[in-house]
Order: sequence, then structure tokens, then C-alpha cells
Amino acid sequence: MDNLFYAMIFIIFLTGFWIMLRQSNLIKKIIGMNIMESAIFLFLVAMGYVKEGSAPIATEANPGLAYVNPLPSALVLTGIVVSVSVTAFALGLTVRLYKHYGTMDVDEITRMRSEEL
Amino acid sequence: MSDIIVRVVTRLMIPYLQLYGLYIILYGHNSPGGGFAGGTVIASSLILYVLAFGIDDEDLRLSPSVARIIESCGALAYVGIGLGGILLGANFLSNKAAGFPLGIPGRVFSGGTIVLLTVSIGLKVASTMITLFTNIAEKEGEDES
Amino acid sequence: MSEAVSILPLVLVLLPTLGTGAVVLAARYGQHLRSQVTNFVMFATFVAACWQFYIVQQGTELVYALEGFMEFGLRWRVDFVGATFSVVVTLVWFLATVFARDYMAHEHHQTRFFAFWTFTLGGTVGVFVAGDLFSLFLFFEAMTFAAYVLVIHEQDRESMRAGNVYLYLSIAGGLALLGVIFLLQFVVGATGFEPALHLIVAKGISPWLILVMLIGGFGVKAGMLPLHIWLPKAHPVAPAPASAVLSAIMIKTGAYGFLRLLYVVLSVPDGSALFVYQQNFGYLFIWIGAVTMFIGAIMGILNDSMKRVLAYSSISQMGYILFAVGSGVLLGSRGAFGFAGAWMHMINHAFFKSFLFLLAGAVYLHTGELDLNKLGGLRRQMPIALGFFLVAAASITGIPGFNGYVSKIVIHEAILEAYHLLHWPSLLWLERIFVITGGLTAAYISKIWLKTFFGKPKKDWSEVRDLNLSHRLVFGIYVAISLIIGLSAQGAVDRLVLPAANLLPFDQGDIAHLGHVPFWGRAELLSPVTSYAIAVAVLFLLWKFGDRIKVPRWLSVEYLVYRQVYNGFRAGILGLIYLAETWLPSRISSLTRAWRRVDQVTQETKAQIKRWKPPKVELISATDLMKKLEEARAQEREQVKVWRVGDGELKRRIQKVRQEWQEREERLEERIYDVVEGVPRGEAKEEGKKSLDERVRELADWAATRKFNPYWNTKNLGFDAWIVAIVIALILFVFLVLR
Amino acid sequence: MITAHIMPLTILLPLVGAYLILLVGSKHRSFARNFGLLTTGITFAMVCYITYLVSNQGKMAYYLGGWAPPLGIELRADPITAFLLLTFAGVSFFVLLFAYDILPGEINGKVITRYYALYLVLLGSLLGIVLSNDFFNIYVFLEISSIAAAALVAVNGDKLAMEASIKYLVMSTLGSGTVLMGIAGLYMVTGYLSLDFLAGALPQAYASHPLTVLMTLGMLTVGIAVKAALFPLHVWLPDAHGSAPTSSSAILSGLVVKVYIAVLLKLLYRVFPLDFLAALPLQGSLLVMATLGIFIGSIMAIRQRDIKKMLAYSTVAQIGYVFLGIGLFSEKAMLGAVYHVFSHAVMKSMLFLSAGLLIKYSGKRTIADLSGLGRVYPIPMIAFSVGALSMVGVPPLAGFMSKWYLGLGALEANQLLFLLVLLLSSLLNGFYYMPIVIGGFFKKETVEIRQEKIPLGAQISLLVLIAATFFFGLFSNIPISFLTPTVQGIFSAFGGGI
Repeated sequence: MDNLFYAMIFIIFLTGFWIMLRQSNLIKKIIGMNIMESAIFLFLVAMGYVKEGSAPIATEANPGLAYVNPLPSALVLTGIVVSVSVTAFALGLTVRLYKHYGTMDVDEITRMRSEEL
Repeated sequence: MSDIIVRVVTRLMIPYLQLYGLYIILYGHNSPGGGFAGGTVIASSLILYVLAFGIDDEDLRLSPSVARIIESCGALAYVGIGLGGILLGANFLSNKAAGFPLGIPGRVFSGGTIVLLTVSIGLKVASTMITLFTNIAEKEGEDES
Repeated sequence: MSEAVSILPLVLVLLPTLGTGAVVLAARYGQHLRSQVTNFVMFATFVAACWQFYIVQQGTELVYALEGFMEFGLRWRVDFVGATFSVVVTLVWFLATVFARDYMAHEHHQTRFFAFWTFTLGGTVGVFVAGDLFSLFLFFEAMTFAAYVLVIHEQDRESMRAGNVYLYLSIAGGLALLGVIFLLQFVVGATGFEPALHLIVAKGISPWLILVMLIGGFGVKAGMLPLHIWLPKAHPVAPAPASAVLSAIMIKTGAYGFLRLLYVVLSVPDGSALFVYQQNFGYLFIWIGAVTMFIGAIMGILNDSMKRVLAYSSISQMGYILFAVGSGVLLGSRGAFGFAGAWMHMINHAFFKSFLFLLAGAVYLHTGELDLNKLGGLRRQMPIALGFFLVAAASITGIPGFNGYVSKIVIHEAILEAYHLLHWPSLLWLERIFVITGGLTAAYISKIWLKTFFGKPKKDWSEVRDLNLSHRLVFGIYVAISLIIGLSAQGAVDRLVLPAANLLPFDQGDIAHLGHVPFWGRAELLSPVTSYAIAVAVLFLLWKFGDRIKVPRWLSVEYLVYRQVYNGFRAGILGLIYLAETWLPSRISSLTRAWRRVDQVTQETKAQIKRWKPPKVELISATDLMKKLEEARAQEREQVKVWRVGDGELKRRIQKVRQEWQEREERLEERIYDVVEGVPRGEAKEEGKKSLDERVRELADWAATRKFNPYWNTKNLGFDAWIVAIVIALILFVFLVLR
Repeated sequence: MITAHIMPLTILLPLVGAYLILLVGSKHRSFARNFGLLTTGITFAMVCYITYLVSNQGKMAYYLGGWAPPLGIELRADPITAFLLLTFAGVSFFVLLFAYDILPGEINGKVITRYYALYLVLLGSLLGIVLSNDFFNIYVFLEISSIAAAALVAVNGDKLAMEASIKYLVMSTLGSGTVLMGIAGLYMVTGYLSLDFLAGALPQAYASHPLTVLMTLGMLTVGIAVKAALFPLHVWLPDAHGSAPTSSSAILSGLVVKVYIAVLLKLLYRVFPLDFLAALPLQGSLLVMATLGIFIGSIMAIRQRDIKKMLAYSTVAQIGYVFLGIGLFSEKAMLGAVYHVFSHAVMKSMLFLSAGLLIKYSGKRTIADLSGLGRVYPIPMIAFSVGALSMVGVPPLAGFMSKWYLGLGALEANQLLFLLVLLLSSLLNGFYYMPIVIGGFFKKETVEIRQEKIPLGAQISLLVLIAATFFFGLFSNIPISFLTPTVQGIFSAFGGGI
């Protein structure tokens, strides 16, 4: 079952990768980017999960119980921050490009540019 | 965007959203949550406002310049707390080693500098989200990132 | 042989190098001071070289090292060979400087010329006093880059092109030499001049690799076929003093490198199992030398520009040196004669070739003409120059009593000695090539002075004056040197060659034999007669059939070899680029899909251009072009419609996009009008279209009459490749059948 | 106090500087310029101090928050790190000094503050990547650097630059996604993120999960190769580096690409044991890609007419050299690679800066239009020539020394072929650099040249870079002897340094 989970994650990863590469629409590209990163985050979270473990918070009530590995969660959090900022920046650029070219299709943009040059 | 239901619900939601965000920030070291999550919630409340009332509404909008100042202050505060560790004779970002009181687990003021760090992160994240959103949403973006 | 640490070699290099700064500084205070300073620097360097020669000649080797320079340290080591040639270098340079003062007086960029002139001396003299291959390489590169400025001094189209060929071949040669240094450093751990062949073989590296790199490195400088192509381009375009030192001195650095590397580094003791390598190297070099000297001489005969003939003559004479080097290496410890011949000819050629180039410069200075077909009948105006020319010609053709004679006899002895020891029939053939080349040398040299000083004057030479005093002095020194060496032939060999030969482990019997070369024997004295007999025959043929010899360009080495290699390389790389930049990314990323489309269009257009045949040309008429534009516009409008779904904001944007489209259309139209020049842009469209149609038709007519053949327009270089092919066939024949 | 905490402070200083600039500089524009320059200068001084400390005591380690690895984040400095730090801080300082008077004319006045902030963030993240001894920290800094770099390309807001920037962003996100997946894989099989612990645990992990480890290595290498523009993955580079403002191009081409190579060095030589790598086909593929990259980058550079595009393609080729040095797995080649990272940083930033000046004064970007500029503006043209000659590998310039070590490394690794590759590609370098030098000094002007005074800062920084190119060619034994023990340590026993 565990492996199935990882296989799913890998499929999601590849899906995102594929969308990012193959789609010529910038927004779709960015969505693909997010899908790909979500797969990685899922992977990290799944990795740190301990069966029937509790949240890794130190209180006096649960001193020695099995708890979920907190490190991957921390990593995921950091990763999310990074991915949000990349997404925001990419969206900002997309908006600007749309303003200039009137389209979000990369092929189209390249065609217009080569026409202008 | 002139739907009355959205406006009313938004008006009702915003205080609770912000309170919730604040809670998540302040209890970041005791329960799931933290500066990033809380900051995002707070920012989302403001974004919701903008979505409901339009970007041109000047009443409640956090202006980008103020947001930028808060953003910088949040980051600088984080670094400042980190440097506090050095000033107190331990390593950068050290907590207990630098002599910060740990307090009683479960309280708000426990875990040494962690509360302060989450607060500064919360400030930074909330303001950054808003800046990013306004940058994308505005008609003539002045600058990006 | 004792060693002494001395800063004299360092001084020898630093004097001209720092002198460059002095020259530039002095130029601020006027031309006169600058030429004084230049002369002084040259003279001081010459004096230092003489002093060094004096010390070394007493049996001391001067060494000096600057440790910590680029990790390896810069090392100097001056033995007899280096010291002697330093004197030759500095003397020739000094004489050329004195000559240059008048010659350059009317040129532009004089300060630049003299600065790089001085700096080049530093690099060149450094090559001859360097203590290991790495230091030699450093000086070699300094010389190469500094000399570039001398080559392109005129800065016109021709000299820039010559400079490019020179520069790129030199860089390639420098890199090949660097490859040798890499291998030596790896194998030996140092690049000193020590025997290393056994180490190289022990490391499992093929010595042939080193030899090929070596040929690439020094062969370019030495003008070895087929790496010579820069030489006949670069030497004629440089100012005369520069071509004198380029041709007389700089190409000797290549020969000097071969001397050091082949006789020392790549050598083994006799009887060693590796001796077969050395023997093969030597044999290869004899052939290279023979081919180089023969083809150089032929090309010399076929050319009509004085300096170009002299440049080919330099190639030919370098062939002599390589020939001698090869025959020495072939025999191992019995090769004293070959070494002696190469060494003696290096010195002699340095003198007489700079003499000839300076004379050509003097002729050019007074007449403004270098084309032999436009000169003629100058003997009345320039009798003294004629006299000097005859001396130089006697030197280069080996008339007894002049210096060229000495080395030619020694080289001749060397190849005969090789034949007597090995009895390879091919060596006899080589000897014949040598003799024939002597005849061709006489032919092209005679052609120069005959065509320059005799015959009918083609122009009015009444304004022409003879050489001035300083030039007479310079040439007088050359004549003296030529006569001293030539008349005291055995003495010159004893003084200049024997100490050099003693540095190497040659057979003592041979060295003793070198002390009794039959310079004044009957057969030797008669050898010029053979030469001149051949020369007369060749000149007669040339006079009779010279006009009919027209050689297409595509037979030149440049076309047959270099361009094809380059094209093949480029095609391969372009294929790779297509894979890398177009095919591969298009497979992995749609970001680049559009690039592929652009490339496709480019490819199609290129294919169309290729398919396009001039007589059947069909250009699209302007009206059709307009129609197509309209269609394109309609398509774009359809696309714009797609966006017409949103609210006001979107509408506004559509407006904006439309505006942009309009602008773009206008720009496109403008471009169409730009294509056909002369169409008034602002006028009414209909009229514009009409005239456009006419213009297009005109263009089509014009294109139909025009013939396109890219290769016919370029200048032809010559038919050396043809001869190369024959000679290669000959070599194969000799290798396969005779040996 | 400073001595003990110098490493985190060095990373923090530019980051803090960036936020201070954002805070204050939006009102006072000259503040951004002055303060930015000051901050980089102090950072440079601190990096010099780190180098001094490292040369005295060998290695330095610092635990953030006092938490020792594997839990805490560790910063580590050893000679190679220090050398890279020095390169990054030094070059970025001189680039900024150059930009002091040039930049305001080149980009929109509104974004200058933002430009300086981004620049400092980029510098901080570069230093962070080099100093971090922990994979996740490296990842975070990698992302910061790629966002900052993409923003530096697009900062001026012109169309071409923005398009290049988004291409760059997408590709580098692709790369960092792959890297993150690789890091996650490593964490999964070993349970560590700290490089030292990873190295310790990997052999065992390889025994139990060979396929996962292999995949991880593959993903990490490919991800880094995308970001470092190794040959078939370089498609984003020419656009991004060619259309950015001058100082951005200089720092992007000179430094940012290199920092990923530093990561690869850490990965290959510290985490994965050498014998482990030698058993994989990694070496062959790295070498082939590097060779192809060298040739194709050079040929593409020859085909370019735009000088900045040409320089960008030249970077593709030069990255090939560095990967060649890494892929040869020999001591000298490794030295050569590290030295080439340095010398290329100096040369390429010098080339971009001088090209930027020449473009500014001639108003044209094509190579043919730069003719004759050397007579009017000798300093930039001389800087360009020195950089060009150094690229070709003319002694005694710094570029020669890196090629020297790469060549000896190729021989040491018994790969004679790559010596020939090195020599042949140097010739190709000559083919695209020499025409500019020749044209600049010896050809007639084709366009009207504005007669302007070159700002003092630009002159100084160009002169310093020229001097550095000469100095590190003539006295290369100083850095080489500084680096050699560490490199020897890597090859004699695993776990040496970086």
C-alpha cells in the first residue's frame, strides 16, 4: 500500500511536469508547476507520517508517545512559501506579458516577437 | 461584484478570519499552525475584502507602501531576534542557550523566542501576500515581486 | 660546459620589452626623439646580445630563473645556439630599424608601429634564450600577438584579411604547441629541453601525437606546407622592415623549435629500440622539407609581386632548413651534417632574406611599386640598388664566395651522407629535388632583378633617386656579412657550427669531418652552374608560355583542404545545433515549439532560395502581396473576436490590441515599401502598388540576367594544391615502391 | 564576537541590507545606491576575513541556534568554499561599483531601489548556498536565488526581458522541483539532510534501496544541470542573459550559474563516494554533455551578431569546461574546475560590463557596430580584449591557468581526447572573440560614437577586474596552493571538504 502511495505521487509529479512542459498557455504552465510541487510536498509529508502517531507537540500530557516526524512538515512549509512566491512572481510576469502582447500563449508571443524583430 | 450577499457575508467573515489568523500565529508553537499559515489567513481576509468591494475601495485597503514597510519590518524583526541570540553570547537564532525563558509548555508565552519569531513571520507573510495580490490585481502594476 | 647564473638573458628580453614603454613615452616629445630612442634600444639589445655571445662562446651556459611566475617559473638558459641566434636576431632587427626610420617616415600610426616593433623583438629574442618549452611558448605567443599589429599595419582590406589568417593559424599553432607542453608536463613533470622520448613511450602516449602537435605548433610559424598559407598573405602586406624581420627572423622561431625538440626532446641514444621513431620522424621531415622547398620555389616563379615572390622564397628556404633538420634526425648520432646545414642555413637565410626584403622596401620607397610587371628599366636610376640586389641574389642562389653557398653545400653533403649510410634510393630522389630547387631559386631571384632593373621602363622613373646614405650603410653591412661568411667558409663553419654541434652527442668523426668540408672542390664550385642552367631554361619557358599558365582558385590548398574541413566541421556542428536548439527542446518543451516553427520557415526559405533558378524566376507581385496581407489581417481579426466576451475591461484591452495590430500592419507595409527602394512611402496606395509592380518586374528581369556563382568572384591564390597532389602521389610511390 | 559568528552574519548582512533599502530607499533613491554598495563592500570584507580565518584554521563550522546536526542547520567553510565566497562577493562588489553611475541610465528610475534590494538578496542567497552544509537550506537559498535572478532579468519591464525572465523562471522551477524531489528521496532513504550524515548513511541506504538512490542522484544532477545550463538544458540561458541589464547579465553569467555548480560539487564529492560514482554511467554522460556543450556553445556564439547573446552562448561553452572538470574525477581537473569557476566569473563579468559600456556609447548591440570603439574608449575595449584573450587561454592570464589544470586533469584521468577538446575549443573561442578585439582597435567606426566620460566607478571596477585577471594568472600558485590540500583530501580519502 505504501508503494502505491508513492507511485501516485510520482504520477502526480509527472503530470505536473508534463503540463509545465507541454502546455503553451502560461497560466497552465504555472498550474502545472504547482501540481508538480504539490506532488513533492505530498511526498515529503507521506515520508514523515508515522502510523497512529500524534502531532509532534510537546506537552506534559504526551511525553513519550509515538509522534509524526515534524521535520518533513517543516520542509513542506518552507517549500510552500517558496512555491507561493514563485507562483506569484510568475503570475505577475504573465500579467505584464499579457498587457504587452494581448495573449498568454507562449508560441503566439514568440511568433509576434519574431515578426517584430 | 455588487452582490449584496457577498458583501454582507464578507463583512461578517472578516473579523473572525482575522481573529483566527491571529490565533494561529500566536499558538504556532503549541499547536499546528504558525507564522506562515496565520499570515496567509490574515492576508486572505484582506484579499476577500478587496474581492468583495473592488480594488478601488479606499476605505479598508492596506496601501502597498504600508504593506511594504510592514514586510521589511517583519523580516528585520526576525533577523533582529536572531541577532539577539548572538548579543546574548550564544549562536545566531539560539533560544534557550541564549537565556530566553522557556516558560510553561502550553501557554502563549512559552518556547522562548519562538512566539516573537512567528509573529514577525506572520507580519511579513501577511503583508507580502497583500503586496503580491495588489501587484497582480492592479491595472498598472508599478513593480513586481 | 659550466653553468653560470646571470641576469644577462633577462636583460636581453627586458630591454626591448620595457623599451616599448620608452618608445611610447618618447613619441610624446616628437618623432626625432622617438626614432633616437628606438635606435638606442635596438642597439643596446644588440650590444647585450654580443656580450652574452662573448661569455657563452667561452664555454659557459647562462641560466636564470624567475620562480613563482605562473607556478612554473620563467626560465632562461643560453647555450651557444641561443646566444648566436640572439646576436643574429638583434643585428637584423637593428639594421631593419635603421632602415625603417626613412621607410616609415611617410606612414601613418608610426608610434604604434615602433612600439610593437620593439615589443616583438622582446618576444622573439626571448624564444631563443628560453630555458624550457613553457617559457619558449610564452615568448612565442607574445611575439605572435605583437607581430599581428605589424602585419595589419596598413589596415586596409587585404592586410586585415591577411592578419586574420595569420592570427587564427597562429592561435591554432599556439594551441597545438600548448598540447605538446601539456603532454610533456604530464609525462616528465617539467618542460625542459631533456630527452623524453623513452618516458613518453613508457607512459603509453604515442610519440606521433606529439610530433603532429609539434608540426602544428612550429610548422605554422616555419611556413611548412600545407600550413604556410598565412605567409604569402601576411608578409607582402606588412611594411618592408616588418616583412624583413617576419620573414628572416620570426619564421626561424619555428625552425629553432624543431631543432630543440627533434634533436633533444624527441631523441634517443643510438641503438635504442625507440630509434625507429626518430628515424621515421627524420624521414618525414626530409620529405616535408623537400615538398616545401620545391612548391615554394614554383610558387615564387609564378607570382608577380616582388614581396610575394620573396615570401614564397622564404617558404622555399624554410624547406631547405627542414630538409636539413630531417636528414640530421634521420641519422641520429651520425647526423652532424644535417644539423650543421640547418643551423648554418638559419643564420644565412636570416641575413640574406632580410637583405632582400629591405631592398624590395627600398625599391618600393623610391618607386611606389612592387608589381614586377609594372617595374622595369630601373638600372639607370638605381645602379647601387642593383649592385646590392645582385649580391643578395648571389647569396640566396649559392654562388661561391657568398654566404648562401656555405649552407647549401653543407645541406647537400648531409643528404648525400644520409644516402651513403642508409642506401635508400628515395634519398637520391630527394637530392635531385634539392638540386632542381636550387635551379628554381635562381630562376625566381633572377626574375626579380631582371624584371625590376632591366627591360623597358613601364613608367616614368626620372624622379627616382638611388638609395640614400643610411640605406647604403645598412646594405653595406649586409654585403660585408655575406662576403665574410662566404669567403671564409670553413672558418665560419668552425666558429659558428662546431661549437653548436658539440652541444649534442654527435659522432666525433663526423664533427671532425665537418672541419674539412670540401667547399672549394670542383663539383661544389660548379653547382651554381647547374642551378643557373636550370634557371635559364625555366625563365625561357616562363617567358614563352608564362601567359598561358592560369590556375583556377579551386586548386589551391586553401580551397581544397581548409575550406572543406571547415565546411564539414560547420555542417556537423550545425546539425548538432539543430538537434540541440530545435529538435531536442521541441521534444521536451513547448516553450520552444515556436522556435522550431521559425526555424522551419527559415529552412524552407533557405531551401527555396536554393531551388531558385535565375532564368525561371517568379517573384510575387506587389498586388498579390497586398492580398495576402489582407488575408492575414482577416485571420488576426478572427482571433481578436475570440476575446470579445468579457466586460468593459476586456473591451478596452481589445481596443489596445487592435491598435497594436494596426501599428504592426503599418510597420509591415512600410517594410514592404522598404524592400523595393525608391517607392515613395507617403503617396497614395494605388500608385505605390503600381510602381511596386513595375519595380518587381524590373528586379525579376535583373535577377534573370545575373549569374550567381559564389566561387568565381573570389581571387585565386594559385595552384599549389595541384602540385601537392602530385608530390603526395610521388611520396606514396617512393614509400611503397622504392624504399 | 564577530569572529565566532562571521558566517551567519555574512549571509545576513546583504539580506538585512536589502530590506533596509526597501524600507528607506523608496523615498531616497541615492540611499539605495550608496547603501547597496556599502553593504556589498562590507560583505566582501567579511568574506575576506572568512578566507583569512579558513587559511589559518582549515575549516570552520557553525550551528544555527546552537543545534548540532542532524537536527540543526550547519554552516561550513573550508578552502574551496572560502574561495568561491571570495569570488562571489568580490565580483558582485565590483559589478555594483560599476553599476553605481551606469545603472540609473539603463533602467527605469522607479525600480532602482528594487533592483538593489534584489541584487543584495541574490548575493545573500549565493553566499548562503555556498556556506550551507544542509540540503534543505541549500534548496531554500537556491529558490531565493532563482527568483531574485529572474526578477533581475525582468526588472526593467521591457517585453523581451520579461519573456526571457519567465522562460528562465519556468525552467529553473523545473530544475528546483527536480532537485527538491531528489532531496526528498535522499531524506527518505537515509533520514538525514545534513551533508555529512548523508554521506555516512548512503552506503547502507544504497545497499537496501539501490534504485531509489540512483534515481535520487539522477534527479539531483539533472535538476542542477538545468539550473546551471549544462548543454541540452541550456535553452533558457542565452535569452535571459542576453536581454538583462548590463550588471544583471554580468552577475547572472558570472556568478549565478556557478553557484549551482558549487552545489553539484558538494553533492558529487561530499555526499556520494567517489567509487560509487565511478561505477555509474554518470561520468560518461557528464563528459559527453560537457563536450557537446563546449562545441555547440562556441559555434552558436560564432553565429551570433548581438554581442550580449554571443557572450551568453560563450557562457554555455564555459559551463561545459567546468562540467568537464567535474566529470573527469581527477585531482587536477577538479582544481581546474574550481579555478575556472573563479576565472570565468571574473572574465565573463568583465566582458559583460565592458560590452555594456560599449553598447551604451555606440548605441548598437551588433558586433559589427563596435568597430573602432577602442580608440575612443580604450579602457572598456582593453578590458574586453583582456577578457577575450583570457577566454581563449592566452598566458599569462587567469583563463590560461584553469585550462592548464583542466588539461592536466584530462591527462591524469587518462582521457587524452578531452585535452584535444580543450585545445580545439580554445581555437573556437578565438574565432568569436578575436574579431571584436580586432575590430575594436583596428577598424573604422561604422556608427557615430558618442563622446562621453566614463564614470569613475566603472573605470575603477574594470581596471580592478583587469588586474585580477592578470594577477590570478601570474600568481596562480597562491590560490592553487590554498585549494590543493582540500582537493587532495577529497581524492585521497572520502569526506575531505567543500
